[in-house]
Amino acid sequence: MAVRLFARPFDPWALVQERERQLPLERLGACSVFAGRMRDFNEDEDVRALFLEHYPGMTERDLERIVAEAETRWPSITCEVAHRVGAVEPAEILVLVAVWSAHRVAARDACSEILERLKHEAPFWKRERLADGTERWVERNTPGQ
Amino acid sequence: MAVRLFARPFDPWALVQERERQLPLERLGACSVFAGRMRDFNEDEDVRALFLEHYPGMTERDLERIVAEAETRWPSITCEVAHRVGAVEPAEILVLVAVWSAHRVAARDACSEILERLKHEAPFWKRERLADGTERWVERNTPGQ
Amino acid sequence: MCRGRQVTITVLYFARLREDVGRERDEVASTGDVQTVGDVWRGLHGEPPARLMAAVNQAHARLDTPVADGDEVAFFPPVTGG
Amino acid sequence: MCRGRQVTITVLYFARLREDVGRERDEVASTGDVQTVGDVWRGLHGEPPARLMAAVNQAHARLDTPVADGDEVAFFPPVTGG
Repeated sequence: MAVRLFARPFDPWALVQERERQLPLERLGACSVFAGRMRDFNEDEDVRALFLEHYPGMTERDLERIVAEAETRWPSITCEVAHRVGAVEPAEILVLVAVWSAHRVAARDACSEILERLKHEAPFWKRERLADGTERWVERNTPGQ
Repeated sequence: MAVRLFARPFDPWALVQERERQLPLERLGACSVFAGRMRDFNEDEDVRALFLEHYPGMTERDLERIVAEAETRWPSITCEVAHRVGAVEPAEILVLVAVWSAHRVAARDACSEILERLKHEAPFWKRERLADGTERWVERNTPGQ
Repeated sequence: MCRGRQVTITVLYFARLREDVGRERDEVASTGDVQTVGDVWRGLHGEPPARLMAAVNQAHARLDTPVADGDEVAFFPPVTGG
Repeated sequence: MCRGRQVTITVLYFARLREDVGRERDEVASTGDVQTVGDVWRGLHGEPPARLMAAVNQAHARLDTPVADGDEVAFFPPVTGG
């Protein structure tokens, strides 16, 4: 398991490449990845910037708990989770969830489950800055299931 | 849409990076990727090498059809599909399916659907070479749903 | 059962809730009637708002989760990461 | 309805089926009774095996898919890509 927070933009695919150099890929035939980036729109409004608040300490613990629970449910998986915090610009990376497994069903289902739990449980809060300069807190995530 | 066959190993994450340089990522907030690699075991046997036969012409057409049908079902998606052909060694990449969308559900569901249809419809056939030097055709894929 | 005890609790607020409360933390010292997360909120702010989320010592909690001396209790609105 | 026509069809075999048949292609010339994919197979090899897959002009087909002069008909076992 690896869980990381980044205060600066990161390249999700470079993170996956770096992690794969340490993995026995001849046994992990399946890799499912989700990468989420900041869109420049939300609920029909132009969004110019985002601030991602988090709860230092709890956020890391909670991500580790979510990944550990997935590793209990799908014992064969290996996971990499990364999330941005702080000021984010459109098109920049927000979240990466990568799951390796011997078989594709476990990789796919665990990747989806970790992402959904992260979005509904982990302590992150988005504040958007709109085109007219006003700011607003995002009230809820869109449903994923 | 982009569909490619490779007779040599390719780096799936470099392909995704390359494609993203041409995409409006500020509108495509979600990216789901599946990367499949050759395992060194199958049905409890050590597998030393794989030969991936295909049907030149039809294979490309069939992958394009599968992607086009996904783009009809999920109109907002952008796809990249790549597949190996020929001689493959353990841990080398076999297949890449990457799907970008504004929303995570479309990206995830389309990625899964394209992968399953590719595995059950596209004309590829695996012949395995085992530890004792014998070869065998893989008779069927494992179920994915 | 714990009435009479001296209880000191650190209270943290996040995101929109921090702006609504107007500060990012409180220190609560009580000699008895603060036994749950809900008691902590009510002692400071009255009735809890709908969809209030909470944590005790950085683990998710509910309004009826017990609190003890030295705990860190956090209050926040629904999360929106990912 | 097409009986009496001259029909020339290219037949391709893939994977295990190519090894079973012992060659990678056939050319079929018929003056009439080859009207479907199934007819092509039966004229060459008798009863079709279970789980036989086929294509006509590089599109998936079934045993009852019609064939026409100049078609490329392919036979193969279940696919195992990905």
